Amino acid sequence: MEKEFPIRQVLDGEGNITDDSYDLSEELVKDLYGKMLRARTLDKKSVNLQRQGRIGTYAPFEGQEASQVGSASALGEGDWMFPTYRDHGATLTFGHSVTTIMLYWKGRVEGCVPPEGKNIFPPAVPIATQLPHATGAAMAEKRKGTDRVSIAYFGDGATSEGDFHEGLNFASVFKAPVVFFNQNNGYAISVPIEKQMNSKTIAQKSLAYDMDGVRVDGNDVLAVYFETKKAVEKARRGEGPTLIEAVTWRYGAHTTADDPTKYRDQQVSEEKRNKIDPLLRLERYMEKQGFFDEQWKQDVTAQCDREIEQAVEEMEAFPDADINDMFGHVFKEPVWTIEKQREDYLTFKRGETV
Amino acid sequence: MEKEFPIRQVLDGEGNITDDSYDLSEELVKDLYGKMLRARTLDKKSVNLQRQGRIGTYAPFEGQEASQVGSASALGEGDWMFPTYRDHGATLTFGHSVTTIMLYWKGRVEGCVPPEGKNIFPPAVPIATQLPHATGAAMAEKRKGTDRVSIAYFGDGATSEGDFHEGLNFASVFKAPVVFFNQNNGYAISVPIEKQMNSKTIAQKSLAYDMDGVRVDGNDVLAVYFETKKAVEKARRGEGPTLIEAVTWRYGAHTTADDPTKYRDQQVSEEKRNKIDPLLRLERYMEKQGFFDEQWKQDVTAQCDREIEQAVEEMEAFPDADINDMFGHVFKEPVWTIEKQREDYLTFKRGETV
Amino acid sequence: MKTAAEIKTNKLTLVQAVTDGLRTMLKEHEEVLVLGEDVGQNGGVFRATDGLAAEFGEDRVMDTPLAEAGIVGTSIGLAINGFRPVAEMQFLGFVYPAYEQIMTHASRIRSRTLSRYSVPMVIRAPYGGGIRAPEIHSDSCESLFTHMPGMKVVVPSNPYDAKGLLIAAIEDPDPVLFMEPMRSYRAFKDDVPEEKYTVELGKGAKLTEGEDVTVIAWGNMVATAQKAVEKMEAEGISCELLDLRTLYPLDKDLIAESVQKTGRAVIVHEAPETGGVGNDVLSVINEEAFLYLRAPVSKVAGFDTPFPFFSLEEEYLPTPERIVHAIKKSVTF
Amino acid sequence: MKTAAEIKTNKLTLVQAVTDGLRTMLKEHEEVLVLGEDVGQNGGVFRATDGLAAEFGEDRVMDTPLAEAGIVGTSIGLAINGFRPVAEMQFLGFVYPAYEQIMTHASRIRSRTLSRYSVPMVIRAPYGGGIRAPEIHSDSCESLFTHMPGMKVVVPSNPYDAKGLLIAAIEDPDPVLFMEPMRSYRAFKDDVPEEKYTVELGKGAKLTEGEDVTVIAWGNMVATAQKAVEKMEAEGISCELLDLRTLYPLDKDLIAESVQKTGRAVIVHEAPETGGVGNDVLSVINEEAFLYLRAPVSKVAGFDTPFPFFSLEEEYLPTPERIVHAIKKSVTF
Ligand SMILES: Cc1ncc(C[n+]2csc(CCOP(=O)(O)OP(=O)(O)O)c2C)c(N)n1
Ligand SMILES: Cc1ncc(C[n+]2csc(CCOP(=O)(O)OP(=O)(O)O)c2C)c(N)n1
Ligand SMILES: [Mg+2]
Ligand SMILES: [Mg+2]
Repeated sequence: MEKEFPIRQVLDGEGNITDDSYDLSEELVKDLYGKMLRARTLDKKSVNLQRQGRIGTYAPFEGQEASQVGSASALGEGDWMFPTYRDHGATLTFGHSVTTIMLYWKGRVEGCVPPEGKNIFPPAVPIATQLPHATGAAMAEKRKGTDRVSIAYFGDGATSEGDFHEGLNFASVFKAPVVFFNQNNGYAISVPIEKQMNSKTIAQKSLAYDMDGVRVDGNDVLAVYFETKKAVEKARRGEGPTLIEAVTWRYGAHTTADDPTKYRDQQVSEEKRNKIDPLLRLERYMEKQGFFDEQWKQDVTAQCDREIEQAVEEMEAFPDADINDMFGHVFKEPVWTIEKQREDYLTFKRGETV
Repeated sequence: MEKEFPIRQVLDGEGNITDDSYDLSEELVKDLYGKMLRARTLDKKSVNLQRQGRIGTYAPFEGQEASQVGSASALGEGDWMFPTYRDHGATLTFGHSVTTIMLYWKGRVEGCVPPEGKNIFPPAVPIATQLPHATGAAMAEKRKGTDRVSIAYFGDGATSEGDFHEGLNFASVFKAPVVFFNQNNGYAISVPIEKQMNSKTIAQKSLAYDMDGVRVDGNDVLAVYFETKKAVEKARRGEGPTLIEAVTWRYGAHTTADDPTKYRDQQVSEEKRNKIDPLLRLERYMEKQGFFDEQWKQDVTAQCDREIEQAVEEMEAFPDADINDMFGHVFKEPVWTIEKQREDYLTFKRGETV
Repeated sequence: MKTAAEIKTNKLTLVQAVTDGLRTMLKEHEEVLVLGEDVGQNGGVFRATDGLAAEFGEDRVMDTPLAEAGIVGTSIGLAINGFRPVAEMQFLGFVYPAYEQIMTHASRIRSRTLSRYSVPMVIRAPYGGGIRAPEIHSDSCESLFTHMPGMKVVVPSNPYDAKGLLIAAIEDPDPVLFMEPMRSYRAFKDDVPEEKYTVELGKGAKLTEGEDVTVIAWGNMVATAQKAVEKMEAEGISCELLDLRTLYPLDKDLIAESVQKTGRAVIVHEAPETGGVGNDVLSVINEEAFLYLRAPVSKVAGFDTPFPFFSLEEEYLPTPERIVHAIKKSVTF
Repeated sequence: MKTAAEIKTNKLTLVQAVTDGLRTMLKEHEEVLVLGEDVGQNGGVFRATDGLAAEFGEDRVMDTPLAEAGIVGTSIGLAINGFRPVAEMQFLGFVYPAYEQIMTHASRIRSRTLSRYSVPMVIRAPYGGGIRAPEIHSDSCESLFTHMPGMKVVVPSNPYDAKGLLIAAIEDPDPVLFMEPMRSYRAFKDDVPEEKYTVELGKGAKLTEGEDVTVIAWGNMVATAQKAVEKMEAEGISCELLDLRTLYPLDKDLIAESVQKTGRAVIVHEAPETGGVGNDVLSVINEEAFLYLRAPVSKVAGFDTPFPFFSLEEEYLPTPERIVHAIKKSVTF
């Protein structure tokens, strides 16, 4: 099936155009580069914050910026995003707040709340559960008669869960405007894809649903962007869902609690950094095109650093978690059980007798 | 995908050979015919018993005898069968007892217990749940180093459940010797296949797992038999699982509690009886071959009737359900909760005070 | 307010009252959608959605693929995006594949997002024994949901309540499991108002006033308990029969007041005794009526065994006789 | 019998004791298989299966696809066909997708087939709060399984019990949910015998003798309760601390005897209070010690809210102080 589903690429690791059917403006390229750098800055900072104990366990995505930024850039205002715990590059690009993303990893429920007007669902922790949500939200838009779409992010491991299958089947049956965006990084924690599935590609799983499926170089932000855009536009036209497999690589650990040397040779990651890195290849391309400029890079870098640092400050200055938030949002209308528990507990905390 | 997965057929509805690559002995044909007639006799009798209130709700399979008998005939002693509530033609052929099958529908747990030495799992009521079991049992045989296989039966509706996906994925990853035998009768209760899935075939779902998939005329007992045999033999050789889609039709209601006129034109069933019936086409074939003989048919019919009638007698003479069986098999070693409940209840029943 | 005479009523069975409730809400709110297996053209395996697809169109009363997690999962997506899905599980015993979607999403989304998103969804499911159904079909697993923060659980015992509670459940801003006692589906008819009305969630009903023992039940067990209560009255033992109607949150005041008065309680349910909702009722009594108790609280429940094949179901299900026995034991403790 | 001096022991943490128990059984019984997500080369996300794949081969310690229903479903197939699978759920909060397979099959197969088939399977799962884990990871949903006929539920609180109970669970002829308190995984070490031994399922342990109040806990809550009990001793209130160890079936005699003596009980658990196993313990007390009770049974439990994000988890989890408070209230009732 690798033949039926060739990996689409626009730009190879060396920054050479391998498919010249797209119009690549300097603006587009620089915009995507800037977004990827911003995502990477957030990611690296978060890993550091975790090491310093300033946030909890964190799930890094360095290496996957092209997949996340490219796909998110193809969306429009009002579309719906259903990310996992690792898709901060996507949510950020789509308009999420850095502070909010960091709060999530600081163990704060506020980290689940998107900026007003942004349809970003909280990260799905139970694997693959968000796929049916994306389908349902897309069915809702279709019913409302809008041309909005939803996009669900998920990993290679997620394809094994029943919810993957049910989400795709429903979407195909109801011709829901959804893009199922898979980031195939070859591993589900320690489990390599060969133990996860017998198929050589994830894209081919679309055949089970007579759904369009496409494989794309997930480290090539241009290819990801254009392929996602096609899928999004198709969905907007009412022509149903698409499964996109973005073949990528995560340099670091599964999470900061994980030790990848237990199950893979980290040397490979180092090699890939030089060979297929999403940012580097774009730099190489820009250089070749003659519009790369160190000063520009430094400016963008500095701007990203400032933004992220400021978000860290905001995160750390954020008021303490409010115990009332735990009790106060289980139901819209309070129920006596929880009210009683809250009162008893607050009374206890005040040192009074109940 | 209908082109990639053509419906394989050996014998058409008129009894003409459409694929002459098989050796069709009179013995084989008569044997399969006899088994199908036996299954149909059981089925018709059960529907009648239900009407007379002598058993409870029943799930008929008339029309699907070729699928069930053909596939089950391809199995060997020691193989494992994982049926649904509708696969009595298969279990019967594989050596289940008629009395036991009827007891199941009489609301008797004894209806789940196969004859000694027969690996027949109780009918799966929750849809698609048996697929992972078949995979696990097959993995067990592989581990033991035998060449035994397992077969799982399921309907078109079952393909929508997550367990279908997980069962097939595990089987493909572990190269388990399983045959996934789908009976596509076009309906899941009232829901037609077009609302169940967007794909035109079920066989193509095998592509998601790089698994062999085949589509077969499920009313052609010869085609079913030979295709299943190939899959079984492949599995025995250690070459992994196969998905078989047998395209068939159930004449009657989903169960005796269902009214098919609510959702489909029963006239279609009547037409199919004459056009694609599994038994009729075999009779036509035998006639054309010159070895059909009314007397033989009458003898076989009489024999089936006798056997089924005797089973009905046995079923009805069966000792009453024993309340101790309800309490006695939850755990191997009794636990106090259930023991206490049993004692209290039995004491209560004896009219004593607890 | 209309007077009783002005309210037009129809004689409906419980299942017809469910249909009526669905129809009422489908008419009133465009956001209400009905979805599930066989709910469309077929009108549901119990005819609970009979005629609704024809009346409101197949895009509002939708047949879905056979996948409970998919049904609930897509309903969640619909619910967070403006709709009010009423999803049917064909039988409560088939809700298990959807358990993850309900447990980790439907019930938590409001909490997780500080109310930015919410899931105004109803999951309807026929449940319970007594209709000679095949395996799994008769499960009563309410406590899997009463133990789930963020879910409400509702069970009517009669047609009037069925319509009123269902409408209240659909109007509720949060997810509700709505359990329909199959054995009561066509057991009797009530006068059911044609117009829209609600029965408040979280409130039980006192069906009989009594002095000696409080008998607590829900769903089909209300009818069973009623028979026991009548027998007891004949023997001069006066029972207060409570129909809980909502299992989460329980009607604490109703339970507390009654048991404070009678000092004795017999709880009746179909689910296995251990871990059953009976224990939640016990817990309320322990906290609210401890000093009033004159006998241990008694439970007449299903056994800690899988629901048996139907030849034994009448042995498994609480009977008036078992309830009578428990009442007598309690009174003579 | 060997004397204490002859029994070689190692100082092990709870998670190491789990590994030791698995190793012991993998060595002794060829039919024992370990399977789950990341249990192979990686040795599990908590290292509970560390080194086992290397020692016993990847066909006995198997990485599986990421699918809990698939893991349990294939384990059922393995179990009915001669093997003893020990399946890991990476966290108990991820068991929900497998709930259907456990509820309708693992737990019922013996019953349904009059013991022709049985499922000698163990489902291991880390559970509970206190390690600042992301959402869902900290769920304590034991009562979803104690309410399930045909399942046993076991929770060790210390390394010695962990190995002994795990071996007993693997040897048990029926399915067992084996819950491992994450917060206790590396909290302390015990002397754990190198050889095989079992701790009997269904039996709790009395950790301290006392007169005034019975405190009942399991898993990590035992350590928390222990601290409360010590504080109380210092104040002259004598507590009997019970570690239940098995949640189904409960050790009725241990609970009954203790509460009959003390007349007071405080039950501690992490799960939401409503529908928690605390209510099953309450039910045992109601039945076995009603006449001895001097105060309502008290529960210190999780709230009826989803387990919060970790910044609030210490507010959610029972603390020694909350337990002390409950003990005092009970004693002064
Ligand atoms: C239902 C469920 N099971 C197990 C886990 C634990 N877990 C978290 S991430 C992960 C691997 C996911 O792999 P993949 O889908 O490839 O995404 P990636 O982490 O590689 O981005 C696992 C097993 C979970 N979160 N949810
Ligand atoms: C998990 C689950 N959901 C729903 C049902 C109710 N139900 C019983 S049979 C059936 C339709 C099955 O259709 P299909 O798989 O095509 O098999 P068929 O009955 O046509 O042979 C449904 C929905 C069930 N048994 N299990
Ligand atoms: Mg991955
Ligand atoms: Mg079908």
